[in-house]
Amino acid sequence: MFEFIPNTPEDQRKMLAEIGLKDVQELFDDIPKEILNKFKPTSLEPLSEFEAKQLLSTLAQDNANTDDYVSFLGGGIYDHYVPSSIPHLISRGEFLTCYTPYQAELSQGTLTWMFEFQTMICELTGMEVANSSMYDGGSALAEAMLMAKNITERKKFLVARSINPHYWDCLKTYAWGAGLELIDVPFTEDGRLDRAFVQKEVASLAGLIVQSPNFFGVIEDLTGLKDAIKEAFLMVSANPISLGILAPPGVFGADIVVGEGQPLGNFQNFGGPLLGLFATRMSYVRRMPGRMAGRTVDMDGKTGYVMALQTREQHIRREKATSNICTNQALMALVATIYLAMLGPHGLRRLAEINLQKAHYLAERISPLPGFTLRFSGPFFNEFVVQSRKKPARILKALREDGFLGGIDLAPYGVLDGNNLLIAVTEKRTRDEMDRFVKVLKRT
Amino acid sequence: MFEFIPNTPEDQRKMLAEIGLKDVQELFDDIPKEILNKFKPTSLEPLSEFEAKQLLSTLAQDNANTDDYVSFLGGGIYDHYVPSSIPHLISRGEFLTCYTPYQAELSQGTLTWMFEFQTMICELTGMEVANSSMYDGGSALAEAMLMAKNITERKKFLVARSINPHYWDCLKTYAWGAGLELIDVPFTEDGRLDRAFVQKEVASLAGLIVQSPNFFGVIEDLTGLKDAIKEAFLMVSANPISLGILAPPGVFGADIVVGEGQPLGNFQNFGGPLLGLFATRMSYVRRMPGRMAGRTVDMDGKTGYVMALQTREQHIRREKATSNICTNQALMALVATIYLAMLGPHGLRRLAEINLQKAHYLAERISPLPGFTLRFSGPFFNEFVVQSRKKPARILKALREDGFLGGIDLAPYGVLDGNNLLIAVTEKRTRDEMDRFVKVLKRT
Amino acid sequence: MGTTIFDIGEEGRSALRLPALDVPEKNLTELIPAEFIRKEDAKLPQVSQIEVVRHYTKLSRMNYGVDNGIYPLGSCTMKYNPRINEDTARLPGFASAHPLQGEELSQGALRLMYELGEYLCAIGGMDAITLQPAAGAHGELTGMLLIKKHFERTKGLHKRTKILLPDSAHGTNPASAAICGFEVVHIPSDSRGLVDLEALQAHLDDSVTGIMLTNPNTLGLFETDILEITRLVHDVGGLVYYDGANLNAIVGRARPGDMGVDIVHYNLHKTFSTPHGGGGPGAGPVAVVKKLEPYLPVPRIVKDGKKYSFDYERPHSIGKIHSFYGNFGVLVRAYTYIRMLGDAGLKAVSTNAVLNANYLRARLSKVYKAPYDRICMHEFVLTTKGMSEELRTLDVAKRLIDYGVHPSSIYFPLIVPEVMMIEPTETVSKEELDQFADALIKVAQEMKENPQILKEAPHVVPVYGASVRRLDDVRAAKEPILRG
Amino acid sequence: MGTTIFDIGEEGRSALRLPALDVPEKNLTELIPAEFIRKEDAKLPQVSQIEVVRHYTKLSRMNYGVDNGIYPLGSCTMKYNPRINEDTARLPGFASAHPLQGEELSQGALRLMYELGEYLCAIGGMDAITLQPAAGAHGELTGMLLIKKHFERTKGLHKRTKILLPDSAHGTNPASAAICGFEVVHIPSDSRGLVDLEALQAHLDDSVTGIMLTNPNTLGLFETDILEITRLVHDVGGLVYYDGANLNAIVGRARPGDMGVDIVHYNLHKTFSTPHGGGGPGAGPVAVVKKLEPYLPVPRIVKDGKKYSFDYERPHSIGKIHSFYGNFGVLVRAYTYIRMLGDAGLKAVSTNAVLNANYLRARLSKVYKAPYDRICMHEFVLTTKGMSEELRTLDVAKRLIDYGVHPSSIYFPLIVPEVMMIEPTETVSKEELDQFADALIKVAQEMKENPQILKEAPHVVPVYGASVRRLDDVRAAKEPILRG
Ligand SMILES: Cc1ncc(COP(=O)(O)O)c(C=O)c1O
Ligand SMILES: Cc1ncc(COP(=O)(O)O)c(C=O)c1O
Repeated sequence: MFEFIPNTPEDQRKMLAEIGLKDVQELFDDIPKEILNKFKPTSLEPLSEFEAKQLLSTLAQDNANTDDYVSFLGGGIYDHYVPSSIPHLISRGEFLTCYTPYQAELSQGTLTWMFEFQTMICELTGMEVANSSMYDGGSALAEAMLMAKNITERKKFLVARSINPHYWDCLKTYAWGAGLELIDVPFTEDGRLDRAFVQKEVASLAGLIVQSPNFFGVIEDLTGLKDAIKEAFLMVSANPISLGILAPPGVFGADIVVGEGQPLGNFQNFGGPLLGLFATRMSYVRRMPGRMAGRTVDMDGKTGYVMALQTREQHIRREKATSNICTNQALMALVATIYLAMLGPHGLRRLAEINLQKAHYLAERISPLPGFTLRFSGPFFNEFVVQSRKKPARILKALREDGFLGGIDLAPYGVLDGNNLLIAVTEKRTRDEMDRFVKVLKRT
Repeated sequence: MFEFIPNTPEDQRKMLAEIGLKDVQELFDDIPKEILNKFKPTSLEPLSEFEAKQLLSTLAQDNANTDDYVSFLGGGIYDHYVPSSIPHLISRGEFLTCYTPYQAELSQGTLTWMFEFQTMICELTGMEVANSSMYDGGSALAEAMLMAKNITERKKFLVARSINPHYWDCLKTYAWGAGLELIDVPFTEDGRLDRAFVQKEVASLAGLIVQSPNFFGVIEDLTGLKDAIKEAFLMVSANPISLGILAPPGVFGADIVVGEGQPLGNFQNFGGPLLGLFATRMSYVRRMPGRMAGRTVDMDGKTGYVMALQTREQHIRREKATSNICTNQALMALVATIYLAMLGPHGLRRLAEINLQKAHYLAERISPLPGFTLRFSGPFFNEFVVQSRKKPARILKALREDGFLGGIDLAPYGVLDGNNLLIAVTEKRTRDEMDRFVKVLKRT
Repeated sequence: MGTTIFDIGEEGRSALRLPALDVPEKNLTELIPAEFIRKEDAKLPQVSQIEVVRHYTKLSRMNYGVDNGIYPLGSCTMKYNPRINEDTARLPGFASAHPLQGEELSQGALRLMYELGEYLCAIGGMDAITLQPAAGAHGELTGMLLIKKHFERTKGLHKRTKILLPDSAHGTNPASAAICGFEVVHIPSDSRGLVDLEALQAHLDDSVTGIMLTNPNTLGLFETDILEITRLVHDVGGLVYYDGANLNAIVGRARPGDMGVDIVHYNLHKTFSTPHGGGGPGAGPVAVVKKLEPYLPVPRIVKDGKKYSFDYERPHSIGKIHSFYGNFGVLVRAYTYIRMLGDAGLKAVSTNAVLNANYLRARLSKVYKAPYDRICMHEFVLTTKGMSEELRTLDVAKRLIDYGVHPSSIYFPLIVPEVMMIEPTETVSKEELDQFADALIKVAQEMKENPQILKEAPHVVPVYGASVRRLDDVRAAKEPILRG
Repeated sequence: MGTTIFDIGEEGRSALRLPALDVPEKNLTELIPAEFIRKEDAKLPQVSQIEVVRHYTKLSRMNYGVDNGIYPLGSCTMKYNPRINEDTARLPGFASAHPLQGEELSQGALRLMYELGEYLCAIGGMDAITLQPAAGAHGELTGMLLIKKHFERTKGLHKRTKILLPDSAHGTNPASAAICGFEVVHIPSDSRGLVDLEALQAHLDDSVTGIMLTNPNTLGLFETDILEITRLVHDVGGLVYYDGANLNAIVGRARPGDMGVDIVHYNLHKTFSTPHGGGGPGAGPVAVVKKLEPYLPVPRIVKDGKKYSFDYERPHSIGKIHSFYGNFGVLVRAYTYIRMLGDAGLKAVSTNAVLNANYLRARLSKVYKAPYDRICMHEFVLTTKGMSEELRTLDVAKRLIDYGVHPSSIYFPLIVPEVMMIEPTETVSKEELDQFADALIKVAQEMKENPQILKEAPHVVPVYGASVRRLDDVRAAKEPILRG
């Protein structure tokens, strides 16, 4: 018998008797014989838990990780410290093993934190309403685009070329699927959106998609953008940690704010599971994708929470739904909720400041090095692009040998000429690590 | 403010007002000034959780561990596999952060598993009653000795020299404290207790202390021992895993059975926390040390559990208590309970068989090697002594370089002449690991 | 109840000390233009660590999960989530790996993904796979994009605009198809609860891109005509998309690939035991037949000798549909599970999932009406229609809560009125099945004898059970309060 | 309720697959004589993994821990247990280290123990330490053995037979002393609740080995005469043992070593935040003044340059009192905690522990009788004596449960009738203190207005609260059922 399956042969015998069958094979009589006869197994033998653990440990050891390496990798996924309380709390079976809160009375825990999460995301982004998660930053941006298309009934989108190219790739896929037109907006020498370009393309525009801090770490100037594009949607993808010090997109008139929520207490997980953030104006709430919790009362008038505005969703609205999303990234949203609760307003601000200060410390030490220059002049948050004389691959190799994950070689993305390295600095990086990092750069 | 202390300056102000004080210093006015003035701090600066984690990780990396090394170490602590479910379940705050179940109605979880644990230990040992834990195998044995002294009102104890020398050291300390006489019983060439010696010392004997499998891994012959020592106490320390295949001490008439419960799903923890097992006859229950849960009913007649027979314990009986134990090793007993529930009767038996078979596989491959012989001829469970021509320290060093924790050098214990290595084999050791182990031995 | 973290705490508290700033601190406005700086802090909670732990511990206790008892949501496969999965997924080499650390430093992760892909292909009888989709619906969308790409490449897109969908389909199916601009055509079910072959044929022509088929379907019935269906669709040049949400019914003994399907998505959070996490994350890998392989999302994971790498050079790929490689942590869990089960275990899964469902069906169809009363697969539907004038299935579900068990799915599929859709999974014991059946039978009795108690259900009960009484959904819709 | 794991499952189920036996299997009787082989398997439960997880999840929900709310057990210091402690203790280098792997491969563990010893000595103002004792009582026993050794070495043991103990002492104190054969002499408390100096003096002569003193004592009062007491005891050649269970009151601002004590034990599971685990494990390190150092248990951890090692060569040592080095995993937790707090944090602990206790005392002494109504330290006592004819403190405690909070310690110390001993610790918020005080004040009112409700308490309540009604202790004592 298998540890995960309680039925014993005796149990099976009793159950078959109740059903009125002789053999479990009969349960599958509806499956055509041709199909059953073609079946081929995988040839995998069962493993004990111990053997499986050994196998998986071996695989895991075959990957670098940011416990063993000192990481300056960012590009959307950051090596922030995950407080111990978080994995402990989210591992509680009642959080981990429940599903979508279909039965509200048995799901007040989930519904309550969803409500908390929505509130926090509104606070961070300066928006009026947030959903309880999307798949990731990339698909959240794509969903924003689809929502803008649905509301504006237009198909033309401007996309800042300075957004994360991984998101840009996702946008392209979704846009092709939905028959939308994407126009790249170039960036200027300071690493920011070319506003003049935007001005020229406002006609019949569905929306403008911009990211701040952008892929290069540069903080975009969002002032006046909404005015410039008028009724077209201003969609901003933001790093939630940066919102500890940066003015929220909401104050610049953004219509939709999205972002990647991984930095909010989630592990890097080799890029998934992640957490798509999504917030908008209350006036668009019924056109918004994703699940939401809403506050209500029970039969005794006591406060409680339910899933709200489900009539937007696919299980009711089907092909007319605001989105096809069903299973989302709930557990990661719970992580973010606990993380933000732990930090509080002052903690989040200070965390953002520490990231900012440390990134500038490193940038200032790299920029005077011969063979290295800062690529952009615009203000940046916790990430910046360094242009190098030598090939990034060579530099990264040298760094790796000294125990550093040194940054991201931007060559494969084709957005920048020459040799460029994207370097991120979080609160985990110490001065000593940065000084050693600079020493290695000097040597190469 | 500190993350573990909620009070803000404002909270403090309000509370002081309620108390009628001006300053927190006044709370400490009862402490004589001479004392306060002598105070010297530790000079430790506070650390953030991240910094503490880094520091502790550095310390942890400075230790070998049986994930990174292939371990053949035993001698009371064994490298068995700990199923994942166990750390997950015992980490639930309701198990981890509660204390002794003083308020039974808020502690039915703890009291129920205590009751389950007691039942399981009775089943394993073949005894009638068990307590819910002692500190460790060594102190459990010492407590057995004290209990035998109290009941027999005698002071002379025979102690098999083949018991774990670490326990033997504990017995010596306790015996000296309590004014008891310990007489060592030698072992014969097969590694077992010299029964003839016992026969000669029966007069005015309080008890005989024996361990099986003993320190050398050899299974003692308990048959007829109780008859030989008559009303004196037969006290047996047993490895609980071995009881999957070995006849329980209870069937040989043991009066008290103790043991080290670490092998039952507990991590090795560099030797602590451990789990002292303790079981005896029902007729001695009121003289037994340690906490117990008992079954009863509530006001509605529903089954529930309470702490039973507390009148034996120090908080009521004070200097006349059966023991001074208060805080015990509850969480480790919960681990053992879950572990035994997971294995079940067949699993435990099979686990014991696997240990036995693998240990014999290795022993048979070592014994023909030139320069190595099995030290004892007696039957053994999952551990055995190998006598070597070369110094064990040299052999262990060679093994270590190949990634093995090769066994325990018995030289420091002074119980055996010559070069001796104690080698343990658990279900985690694969044939491949053992074959490689033997190759290294060959080379040395 | 109703208390949020915002209702707790005091100005100035915090639950986490940050590492000290060990570099010289500059004036903020030296680094960022003042107009970009936030004026007012986000209004986040201000709580100490113990308050955080207590609050979320308490919230968790207001939930019911698989760990708390039977959770027979039809179409959701709420099976046991082995704890070993959590531990393997949290190994630092997986949890703390960065997606852009390079192939050379990611061989373990790549190998895991490559091998998991192979296993899933073998399990499904398919040729190639992408692990990128983050959930079933995401997989469906990927599938629709693949179909679109196929017809774009084969120059059929101008006339092919429709997608066929049985009326018992899950809502994500039409919603996913709609994103790609396909026109959804619903195919009715026949009296057997299966695709009405005649109706299908009536819609089959060269305007059709294909069909989305859930099998076993959401009534828990195997589409016995599936070979005929796939043949018919192929005959008009269409493709067959197989929604594998219900794979638990056949895993280890039958393969979609052997049924003539072109695309199939797997729900790793259903069939392969990864936890549902309160709504996610999941993973919805999509496997295809050989001819569709060129269209799969980039990057693909390829193996060359002993080396694994990402392949981005796929000119006909639909592109990326996830920021990185999908829900990798979920993939680790599914990999662990598949390796532990092996072939014998996988087969035991479907055997016992189907056995358990039929046992419940046999017991419950004596009391409730089973619209399709025959051997079912891993799940089945019942209805309360006609059992009471005043009571609805909702009332039955809420009353079940009072018995300490979780209700089944209700009001889905849409084609059965007042439906309960019951999927026990293979990981519940016969005793738990009996407990659930006993409760449901008791409630049927109460429907007659004490309707009021159903209307007022759930009641607040200790240890397990509801933490509030029945909640007002209407109010939440009319005056939505969506943030604190 | 009442269900044990033995009531669950079926013959043949198991929750864990074992690794395959990959060596040739021999006949059992070839390896072990038949008469040593077990005839009948132990009757253990037979359950699948999900049944294990569900059962223990359910049991946990019938418990109340620090994570669930205020837990003001006097003398137990039920403070918050930081989760980081659990993670550091489970690092493989700690959790999976074998105690006999050798000094060379254990430098991290040795350094941790060495440094923790240094910190504890500094905190206590003492000279040397052993970390071996597994709990407070184990530390007491160690202390008694040290005293015995001291007088054995100084040839005083023949006449020195007594140990003095204030009547407010914890039960472990006399029990520990008794194991060493010391005669326990109880010293009464005076009207201040402190050691009666005259009574003490009356007992002081050269038959005395020393005194065991808890400070602050179990009434929550600082022994203001402590300098006088230690001097008097020293004057007759006795030693002073300081029970440091209540160190939380003074940590970071006053040190036992500065009070003239010779031996002190620490409870790491109280002052230093390690979790209580349902009753243990704890750790009870014992620190001493220089002259007693030679007697400390072996092995001691010593440092030579940068190398740490075990020192067994201590001819006058009392020997070993633990199989290995004590509850190492608990030491890791305490080390983590001390390093995170630093001096400022340690001082904040005592400040707020004492502040919280006094705040509660101020609020509650208006309603209950405070036998010693003055500024207290980290805890204080109240009595219900005289408040009701028919009700006892037990009833008050049980009724508190209905309000979702954990009662305080009751009926200890023995010298106050119908006592409640309340220790909130520094980790509860003012709001939680108020919630507790409000509940206790409400119960005082109910004592008058509705005594019956107290007698029937606790009632079974949802989410938190009792899972059974009041249990019959007497029956459990009369007819003990101690196993299933
Ligand atoms: C039949 C069916 N198809 C598709 C889905 C969508 O899967 P997901 O929720 O993972 O997006 C579901 C989910 O419940 C389903 O039951
Ligand atoms: C004052 C006092 N001394 C000693 C002890 C015994 O400590 P332990 O339970 O750790 O053995 C306690 C425990 O509660 C105590 O309160």
